[in-house]
Amino acid sequence: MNMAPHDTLTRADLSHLRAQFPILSEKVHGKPLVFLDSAASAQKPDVVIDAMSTMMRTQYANIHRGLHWMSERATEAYESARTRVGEFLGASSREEIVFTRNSTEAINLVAYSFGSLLKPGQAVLISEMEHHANLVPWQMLRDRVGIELRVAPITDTGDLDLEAYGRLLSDGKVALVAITHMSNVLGTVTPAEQLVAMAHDAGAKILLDGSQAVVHRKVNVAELGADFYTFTGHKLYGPTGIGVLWARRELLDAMPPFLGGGDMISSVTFEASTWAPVPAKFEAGTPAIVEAVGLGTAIDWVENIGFEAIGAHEATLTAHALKVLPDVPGLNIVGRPKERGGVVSFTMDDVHPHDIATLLDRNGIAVRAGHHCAEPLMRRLELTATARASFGVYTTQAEIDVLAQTLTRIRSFFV
Amino acid sequence: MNMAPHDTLTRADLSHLRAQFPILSEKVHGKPLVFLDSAASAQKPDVVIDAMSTMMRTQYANIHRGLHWMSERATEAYESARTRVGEFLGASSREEIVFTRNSTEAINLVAYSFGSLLKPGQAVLISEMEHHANLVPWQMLRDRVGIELRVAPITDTGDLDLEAYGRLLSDGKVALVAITHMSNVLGTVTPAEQLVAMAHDAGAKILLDGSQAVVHRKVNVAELGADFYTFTGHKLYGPTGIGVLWARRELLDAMPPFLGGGDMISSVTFEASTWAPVPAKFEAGTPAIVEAVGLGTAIDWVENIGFEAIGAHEATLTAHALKVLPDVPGLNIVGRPKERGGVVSFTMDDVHPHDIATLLDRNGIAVRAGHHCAEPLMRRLELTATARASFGVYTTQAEIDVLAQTLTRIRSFFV
Amino acid sequence: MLNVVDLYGEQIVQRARKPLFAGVTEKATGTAQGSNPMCGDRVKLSLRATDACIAEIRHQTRGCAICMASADLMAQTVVGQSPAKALELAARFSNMLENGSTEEEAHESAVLPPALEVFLPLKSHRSRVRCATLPWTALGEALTQ
Amino acid sequence: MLNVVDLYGEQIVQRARKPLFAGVTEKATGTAQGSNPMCGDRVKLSLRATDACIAEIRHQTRGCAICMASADLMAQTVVGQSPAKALELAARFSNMLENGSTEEEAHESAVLPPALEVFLPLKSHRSRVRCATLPWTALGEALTQ
Ligand SMILES: Cc1ncc(COP(=O)(O)O)c(C=O)c1O
Ligand SMILES: Cc1ncc(COP(=O)(O)O)c(C=O)c1O
Repeated sequence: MNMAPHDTLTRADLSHLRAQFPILSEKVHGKPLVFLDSAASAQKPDVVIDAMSTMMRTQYANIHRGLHWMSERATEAYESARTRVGEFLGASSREEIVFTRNSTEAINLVAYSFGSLLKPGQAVLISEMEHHANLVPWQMLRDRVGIELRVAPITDTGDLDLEAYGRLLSDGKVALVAITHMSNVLGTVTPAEQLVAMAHDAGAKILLDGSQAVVHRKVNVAELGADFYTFTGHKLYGPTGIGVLWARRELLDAMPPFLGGGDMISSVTFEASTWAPVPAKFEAGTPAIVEAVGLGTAIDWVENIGFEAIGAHEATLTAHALKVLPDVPGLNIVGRPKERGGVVSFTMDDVHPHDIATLLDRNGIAVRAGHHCAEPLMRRLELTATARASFGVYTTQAEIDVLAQTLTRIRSFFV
Repeated sequence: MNMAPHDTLTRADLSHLRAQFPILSEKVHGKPLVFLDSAASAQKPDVVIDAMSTMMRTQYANIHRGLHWMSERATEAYESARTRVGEFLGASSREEIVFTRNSTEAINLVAYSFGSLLKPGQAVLISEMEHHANLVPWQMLRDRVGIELRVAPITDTGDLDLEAYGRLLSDGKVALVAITHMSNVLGTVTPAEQLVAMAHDAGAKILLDGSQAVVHRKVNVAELGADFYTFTGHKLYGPTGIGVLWARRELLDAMPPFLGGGDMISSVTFEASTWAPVPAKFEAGTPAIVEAVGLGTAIDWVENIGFEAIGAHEATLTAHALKVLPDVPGLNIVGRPKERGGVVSFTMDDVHPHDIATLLDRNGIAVRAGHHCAEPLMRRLELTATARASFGVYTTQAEIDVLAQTLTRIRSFFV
Repeated sequence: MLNVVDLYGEQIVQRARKPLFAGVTEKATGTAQGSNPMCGDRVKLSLRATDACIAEIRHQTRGCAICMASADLMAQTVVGQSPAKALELAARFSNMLENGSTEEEAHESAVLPPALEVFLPLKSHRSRVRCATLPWTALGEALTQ
Repeated sequence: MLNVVDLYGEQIVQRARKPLFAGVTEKATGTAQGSNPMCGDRVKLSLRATDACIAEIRHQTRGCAICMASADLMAQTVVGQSPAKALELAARFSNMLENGSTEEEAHESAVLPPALEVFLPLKSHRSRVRCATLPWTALGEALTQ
């Protein structure tokens, strides 16, 4: 990939870009794959796959503590992935980056470790549109520690209800806000700076679940002013098995470790152990070495395209989808938030989302259908399921047109 | 790899086998790589690397809940890796296999989840030769829950002291024994069946840390009679980022979940959630999909060679090492256990293990030096560090000879 | 052209649109509710049966076409049969969809009423199998109360 | 032939074998202990100093050759220097080994006493850098008590 960053992706850029994703030339049920399920997990460009293979073929060993060449090279590769992630998020130091398996583990780490510092009488505030990953860990914390779990409602357009958010913060009992930076169902991009400022005014720390957001826009944790930020490698064109927790250094320093084992200790006796400095304190055992290196490569790849170009491309796609999909008879777009990323949920009268997904699949088109790991949000929307099309940097307008045409045929098949 | 299982590896088998590990033809400091650090992490055969690449190139999507072809194929691949692991361990059902990041996380999962069912007055019994991964989580549990942590001593040969083990079990307070199946420092293979029987007689459950053992011998959890068994993919010629917890179904059923998030729930409201059946209950969020598939491939590869052949090969190597290394002036073998796997720790008079490792590395030979994440064992041995050579299925006698010769030169350089 | 293959056959689409056995059984001897929290499919069954015969069976289904049609074709299949026979069919139906790997194998191994064969193509859409088996799971419950 | 390159030069091996500054300083004004739990290296330092001058400095080191030689060459380098100068050397030494990527760069950027240049090859063995800097960390502590 030697495309210079510029503002939007030309047709030539796009086909150059698509050529880097081997899977996009696969056929499904005899039809060309139209992959509109990137919000669940993105496809991987050649460079990421190659970086992982090359490491395993030429420079692999366990990291840290190894005094030999292979181990030193692997350690360097792993640690420089950490540096890349730190730069990517605008962290003030690379030590603020903790590698986890995924976003889910990153949030659970905070719920266990930071959560163990909370006391009954304190509260954690989430929102009505959270992914289960940013909901269930807080329920489990509530049941473990006896804190209160508060839920900020959303408006009918699918935006966070800021007034209610403010009210829920006002008694000063909220110790931590944990809210998504972008909804995986509605596409809503939440007003993160404002949420941070209001949380801090109320004396609360704030975690932003960036699993969807980092894919679509430049995130800078320093500018956001957040306290915790999480994301997951596989949605950012990177490997499975690797995720990221960013947290302010002083919070990481104050938090007790989460998992115990090798590499997270400073010294161990049977009586007691002392902990290694962060981030090692939070990375017990052999990490996902090759996957971290793959994620570093994915970030290089994404930044080489540039978020101006990615953002512009995805905004064009989303606008196009919001223009053509409502022309499909019986189709209803779910959520009309003020600011949104490349995710569009919809339902169709007389056709269940599962039937939509299966029939689209029969025509080569991959979308997701169900509750999208956001059951409480579904209940709020009075739906049991939606179909969801989500876009990646490789998605084309033509693919969205094929989606709309096929949906029209599916609908006429059923009524 | 189309080698039929047979009893030992011929020279031709071995060179065929080595040819499948691209990294083994790399040079280090201008010398051919002699990789004697497999106990820290094994190298990966072509088939494993290719299985991962191929999946990312042709059949990748997020798993579960996806109704489209790519997702169904990926789910199938992931779930059939689970089936393979279940067969590999002799589990009574595939649902008893939980994928984790590594052994460390598997043990922590038990410490958090099973551990939360323990009460002050109960005890966990470990041994003096545990890896930190099977020690620190129990210390943390002790400090969280108020249980007692007991430590079974080892004998001077590096075997578990069975009499003391029996005594420590005798008051019936031990709820869980957690002991290694093979020491990563001494090579000791513990008498697992006996440990299991004694634990059960005393009313305790037993976890075996199989991180080292599964690499060297056929393990069958049903025959062992154990309650929990853990291992880690990267030592078994598989990828990083994937590990395994096996546990009896009824234990998994009784244990509360560890991490909360997507895929581990049956239904979620803001008030409460209900859990999915095992193993999903313990696999929150997007798992290491590609890595699980890589591990399945590694297991196929290992079983195709067969543990008779692997065991015989490694026994020959170990016997050879134990014959030639003591001829190196000033060299002391650490531990002379009754039964051992392909791991040999040693020290040299007048040369610190770190200097040994660095000088071996300068000559292309990778060994590990340090406390090997087993500080309390080092203290028991009255050492601060050892050097450790460990063997994989690709190791040759000639490599061990090169090690011995180079050690002799290093020693004469220092005295 | 829309590629629907044989998965959404005439029968399935018809029954999903206009179920013949929708509703509630009066004086029911057994009722059950099955639901799949993953997608929100829900089947409420009510039936009146003696040891010898299921005299009436009705369902209220909220779900996808597969689930709806399966509930309706199930009702049609088991009405008039003995509960024992119905339970046997339930087991055979699940077995047909969940095991065996090719449609051929399944055809051979399971002797099913021809009306239910419309679900065979589901075998290559494993993620949808539960949609079709849900009504049968509920039937098992309603009959063994 | 044993490939030792320049990492274990004459100086390092000699000093590791026969340190010239081993022992304990009488009437010490500062003492410190540095240890690296990762490998068990341990340096005990004792020194007698005024604001103007480190009059005597001794170490008891248990560790690898690099650590031992570093402690000894450090003692030789700082004895007679002012504490301020010694602290500056400590910072420069760590900086030389921990930053910069080529030996050339390091040579240029840091003006170090030639006796300490024997440690430069460590730059390509990052995992061993701490062995060499440990005595200097202890020195910092002993001087700022
Ligand atoms: C005996 C033993 N237990 C546990 C572990 C931890 O394995 P991992 O780091 O993959 O979690 C190791 C490997 O270092 C080991 O040798
Ligand atoms: C908003 C949001 N949060 C969290 C997650 C969980 O990500 P992972 O499954 O990789 O942990 C997802 C992805 O499904 C998501 O969309």
